[in-house]
Amino acid sequence: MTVDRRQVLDNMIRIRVFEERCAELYGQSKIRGFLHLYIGEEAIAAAILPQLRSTDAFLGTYREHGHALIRGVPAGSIMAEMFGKATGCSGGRGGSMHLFDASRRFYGGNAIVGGHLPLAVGLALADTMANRSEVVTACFFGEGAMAEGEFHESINLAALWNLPVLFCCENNRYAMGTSLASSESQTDLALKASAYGLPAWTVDGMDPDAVAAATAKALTSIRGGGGPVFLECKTYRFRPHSMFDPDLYRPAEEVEEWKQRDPITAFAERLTLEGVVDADVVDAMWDAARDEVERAVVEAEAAPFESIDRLLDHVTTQVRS
Amino acid sequence: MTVDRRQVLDNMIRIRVFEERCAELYGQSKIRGFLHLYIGEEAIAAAILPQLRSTDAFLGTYREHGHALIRGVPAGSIMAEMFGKATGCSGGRGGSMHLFDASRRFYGGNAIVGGHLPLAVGLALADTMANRSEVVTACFFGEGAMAEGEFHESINLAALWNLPVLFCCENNRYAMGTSLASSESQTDLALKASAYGLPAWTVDGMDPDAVAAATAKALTSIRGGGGPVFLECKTYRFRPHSMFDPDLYRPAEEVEEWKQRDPITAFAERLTLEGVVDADVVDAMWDAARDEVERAVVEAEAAPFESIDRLLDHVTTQVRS
Amino acid sequence: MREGTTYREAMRLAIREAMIADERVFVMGEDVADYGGTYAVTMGLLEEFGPERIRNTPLSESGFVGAGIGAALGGMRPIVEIMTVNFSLLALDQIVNTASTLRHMSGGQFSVPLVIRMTTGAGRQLAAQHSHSLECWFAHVPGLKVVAPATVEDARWMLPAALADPDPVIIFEHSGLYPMTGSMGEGPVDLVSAAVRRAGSDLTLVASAGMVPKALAAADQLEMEGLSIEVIDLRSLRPLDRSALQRSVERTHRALVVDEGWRSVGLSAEVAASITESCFYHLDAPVGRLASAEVPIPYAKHLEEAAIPQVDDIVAAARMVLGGGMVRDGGIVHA
Amino acid sequence: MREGTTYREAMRLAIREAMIADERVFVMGEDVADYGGTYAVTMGLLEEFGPERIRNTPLSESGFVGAGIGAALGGMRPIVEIMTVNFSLLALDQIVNTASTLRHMSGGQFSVPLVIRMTTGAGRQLAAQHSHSLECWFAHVPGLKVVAPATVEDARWMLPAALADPDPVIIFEHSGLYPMTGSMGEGPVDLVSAAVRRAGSDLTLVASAGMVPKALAAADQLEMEGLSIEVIDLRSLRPLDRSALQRSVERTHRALVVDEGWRSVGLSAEVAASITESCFYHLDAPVGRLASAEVPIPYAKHLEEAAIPQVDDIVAAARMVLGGGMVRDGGIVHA
Ligand SMILES: Cc1ncc(C[n+]2csc(CCOP(=O)(O)OP(=O)(O)O)c2C)c(N)n1
Ligand SMILES: Cc1ncc(C[n+]2csc(CCOP(=O)(O)OP(=O)(O)O)c2C)c(N)n1
Ligand SMILES: [Mg+2]
Ligand SMILES: [Mg+2]
Repeated sequence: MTVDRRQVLDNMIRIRVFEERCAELYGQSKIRGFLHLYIGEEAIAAAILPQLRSTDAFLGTYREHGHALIRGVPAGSIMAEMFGKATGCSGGRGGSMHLFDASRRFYGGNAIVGGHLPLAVGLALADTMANRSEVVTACFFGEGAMAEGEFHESINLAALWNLPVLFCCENNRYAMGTSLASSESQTDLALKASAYGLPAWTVDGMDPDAVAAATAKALTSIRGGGGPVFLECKTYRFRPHSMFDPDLYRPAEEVEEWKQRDPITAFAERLTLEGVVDADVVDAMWDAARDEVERAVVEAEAAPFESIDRLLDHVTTQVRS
Repeated sequence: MTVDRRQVLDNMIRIRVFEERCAELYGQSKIRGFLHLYIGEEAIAAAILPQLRSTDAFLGTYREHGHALIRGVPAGSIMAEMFGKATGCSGGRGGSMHLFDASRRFYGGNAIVGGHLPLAVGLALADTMANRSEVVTACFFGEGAMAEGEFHESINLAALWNLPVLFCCENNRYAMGTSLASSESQTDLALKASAYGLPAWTVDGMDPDAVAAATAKALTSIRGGGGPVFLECKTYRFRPHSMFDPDLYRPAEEVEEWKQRDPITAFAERLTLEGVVDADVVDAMWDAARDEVERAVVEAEAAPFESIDRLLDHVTTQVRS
Repeated sequence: MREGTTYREAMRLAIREAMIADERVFVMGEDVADYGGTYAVTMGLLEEFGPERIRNTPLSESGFVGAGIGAALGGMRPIVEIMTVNFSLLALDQIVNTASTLRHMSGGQFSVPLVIRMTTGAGRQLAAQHSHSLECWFAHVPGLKVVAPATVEDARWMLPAALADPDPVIIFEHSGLYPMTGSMGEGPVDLVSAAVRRAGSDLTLVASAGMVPKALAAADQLEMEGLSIEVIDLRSLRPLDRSALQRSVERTHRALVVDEGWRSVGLSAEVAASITESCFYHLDAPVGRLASAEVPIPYAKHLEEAAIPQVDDIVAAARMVLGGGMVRDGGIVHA
Repeated sequence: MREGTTYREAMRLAIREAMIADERVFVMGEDVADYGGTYAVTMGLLEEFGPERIRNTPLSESGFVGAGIGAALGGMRPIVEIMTVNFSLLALDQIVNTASTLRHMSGGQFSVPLVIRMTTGAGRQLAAQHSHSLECWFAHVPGLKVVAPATVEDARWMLPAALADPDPVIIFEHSGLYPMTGSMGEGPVDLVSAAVRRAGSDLTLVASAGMVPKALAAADQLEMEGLSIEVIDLRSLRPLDRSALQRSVERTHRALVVDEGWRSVGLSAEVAASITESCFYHLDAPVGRLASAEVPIPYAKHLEEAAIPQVDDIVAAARMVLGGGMVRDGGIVHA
């Protein structure tokens, strides 16, 4: 599958605009709880998600607004969720860390680091056992998750059973304030993953073209029955871990250096140089993204809160009468 | 450190005789609960444990009679433990799977597969932080444990913090009825371990000389501050997993083939050929081992049961008055 | 000819029937295949259904329980076997943080139709790490359903009911009950109601799983003293059938709860509290609790037996409640 | 000048003092170092004690908790920080199968002088996977000691007592209490007794951790109606100070237990059962239980607040108990 590079740029812009607005809304107490921004890392979701089919399954972490958006969850329903509204994509129960959309095979939004990896194995197992051919389960996680036992158990199961899983590691170099080097005895993550006997590659996660190309190769292999693939995307988060993080653990210069490599700026320049877009097109993208987000905010504002009478709904399937 | 090869042979014989008697005693209901025999795997404990110092720490699995014996726990107190007697090395509370001996830094006997690996990391950390130099923590586990998340987390911690741990994998090819190939996507276990960035070697676990040599090298490196080493010893258990196992999952011929490689027979032959021992010496070893075990049985038989009034002892440190 | 089936066979029959009826059903766990299951429940099923559907897993409790959740989300009907509740401690993140929360967190979009079977209980001299009775932990968690078959009939029929349920159901099989024989009955059974296993009018004895046969034996013994004991088998630990307890105690005015788990903050506390709440003005004595001594289960046979409620202990505790007294707090040390 | 210290600062001071006093003491956990601790409890300690003793760990709860047990066995006095009780589900095997059993299984040869600190509680819109109150699970397990500081004084002094204890001690810090200010007192404090935080004669309100300030606020409100409410802070969840509860309820004849955990098979059940056992013939009404609604904690603020006992709910439930009625079973839905 070839990706539409203009669409990839547009995807990145949409995520950026959406999340910058989220940060503002957090400041205004419209959004509460934990809020983890993806700003700086957009190239990954923007280049991978368009290559997934609607029949594929997708799982993300608590840093998943961007993924939800590109997977097609309407901005308004994501925003409503973060406002805690009944019309949110999780009925107001989940918030920022737990966006879900069954109609898009989007299985969340998980706030336990590594906790969704076994689910990915199971979803791929179900697809395999039900002979749903060429279906892939894509599972995104941070490099911090790789130290967890659940990573080890899951990737072994997937490789052992040759399951169609794309393991996508978003290596932004920190797990909260813990650097990769203080977390993993082996910092070459693709090498580490390859010890499980599956193809494992590293790409520059700031470069959407590189991410898209590696993904295309991985998906072809997985869809063809080649079993799971591990893809490390090297990236960086420009913002603190969450809105609570004082960001004391990394030098300001390091953050600045990485910001110089802003994937949106760089990719827009590249596409402009190549004549794929021009300044007007890019401006229009920003404008459209702002429109989309403002409409989402208006929608979220206007949406109703869930009735407290329904507090006990959705615990088990039987709804209270 | 050089090992005394005669002692290694003697060690193997002592374990074998002890455990064959255990099997009989199980048949007579003197020993109950789970009983996991090490028969066939003796070369490993016999060649490694003599190289440990009394200051080193040791941790084993539920298949640890041999290890306890060679570590120096008196046969009588192990036997009494399995008889459930008050004089047992765990006061009758532990049984076969939970032999302990604080005076010998023998930290058990653990019945949760992989559960003792984090303890090994912690013990080595304590030795390091307390500047007890040249002290090693030796931790034995089966190949089945390597699929557990606790393995992954522990070996990463040990390698990351450069701790003095000898990870000794007793790869007997089965975890209960599950073969290595149906458990690990990567069946080359040393390769798998090396991905954590520590030295990882494989040796023939049926050959005490090979085990001893690799161990000596590993211990020198660890004591010298080189960090943890992973040692895979390829072996085979001649008996079913436990006394409950119908042993349906492996062909009888496979078991027979391995029995042809009985480490005791082979090593006795080698030492005889090399003139290190002769038939009389070997016979005397068997006799002495039988004596030792019979004395242990008599001692265990004669020992008292714990009073039921002391049921609640040892739950927390405060003893009931 | 249905008499004489064992609890183990009933369980196996239930699995087999479910697998024949619905190809989405499969079994996954450690040594369920070639080994035939640690407790031989799945013995023979590999030959019939093959390794895809009788699926052996590596030792990775968190991984394969989570994979079961994922497979359930993906449309399958997995039966995940955790060898024993002791090892489920490695999988609790998946069970509590994922299986029990997904429906709610997603605003009702996702069901997790997963069945987890595991053995529980002590009594076989397996010592502290292999003898837990932690049903109470699971019974605490909203989003889970928790059942404990204590009869051959429930061993036969709870599984199909669990598989038909759209939510995660945990089935606790007591390892001591596998050889027990009895009638399988005709089914179906529900997963929510308690059962009166023996009617009586002087005292309500509440038990579950491995304690049910002991409670029945104690009731027989007390009958010889002219006492009429009602025995209630909880069957479902979540939800608890509180009205069945209430109905019984309103008649008998006295209750004793027997639990193989530890006493403090365990199942017996909830049953006692619930009965007291609903029957306070009917009670002639405080609800008694007889639970395991608060000690990691020791290996030695006499110590293990002393730690776990035995028939004689139940008889003694019942007499205490009938005398209006309080069953001694803390572990009972047996004569 | 000791007034006005926060619970967070008190905790930090306690850690710092312990580390100065005993070089065997060290802190280990996720982001305790450069980040300063998720809740900023260890902020600044890295600079003072260095990375060996303020030891950052990878994300591997089972691994580093087990390493803490091992280090304790090896003679150190580790303070292991698990960020929140939610993640402790990944470490329960180590805590329950190892830390709590080692002493017993070894016939008393080994102690595990380990302190585990973790935060608990909801109230910050962190949703279902970050809002558990699972203290009751730990309080069920023999071999563990479990405490929950609800005051600045206990935040300051429970840690040294825990470090002096030869057995594993779990300290539950309520995340909502960190900014609370108060007096640290002079210490020491014990780890076994409950404290009467407010004397009264009409009703005993029992609470722990984050529910203590709410219970006190409710008591103040009820006082304006002329009702005299005694508030007991459990402090220690294992062992429970059953005699303190008994002494109070023998005087007040009525009790209400307030718990942030779920109701069924939770801490409130044990407290209610225990009080009923010891005070049955003194009680004028069934012991009331007010606990969180049986639902994974939802994100939306109004739903989360509705799920957790609030001051008004406590007031209403207290009136109910004082009227001799039963506090409604199951989750309370707030007006
Ligand atoms: C099991 C678990 N432990 C700890 C946490 C707290 N926590 C939340 S995010 C995070 C860092 C994760 O880092 P990484 O996997 O690299 O993802 P990133 O946030 O960098 O995208 C931590 C420690 C958690 N949510 N789950
Ligand atoms: C966590 C856990 N899961 C399952 C078991 C049951 N069990 C006991 S031994 C064993 C096999 C372990 O195999 P391996 O590690 O290879 O050691 P071996 O028995 O071959 O020496 C299993 C599955 C257990 N004790 N602990
Ligand atoms: Mg990261
Ligand atoms: Mg093995």
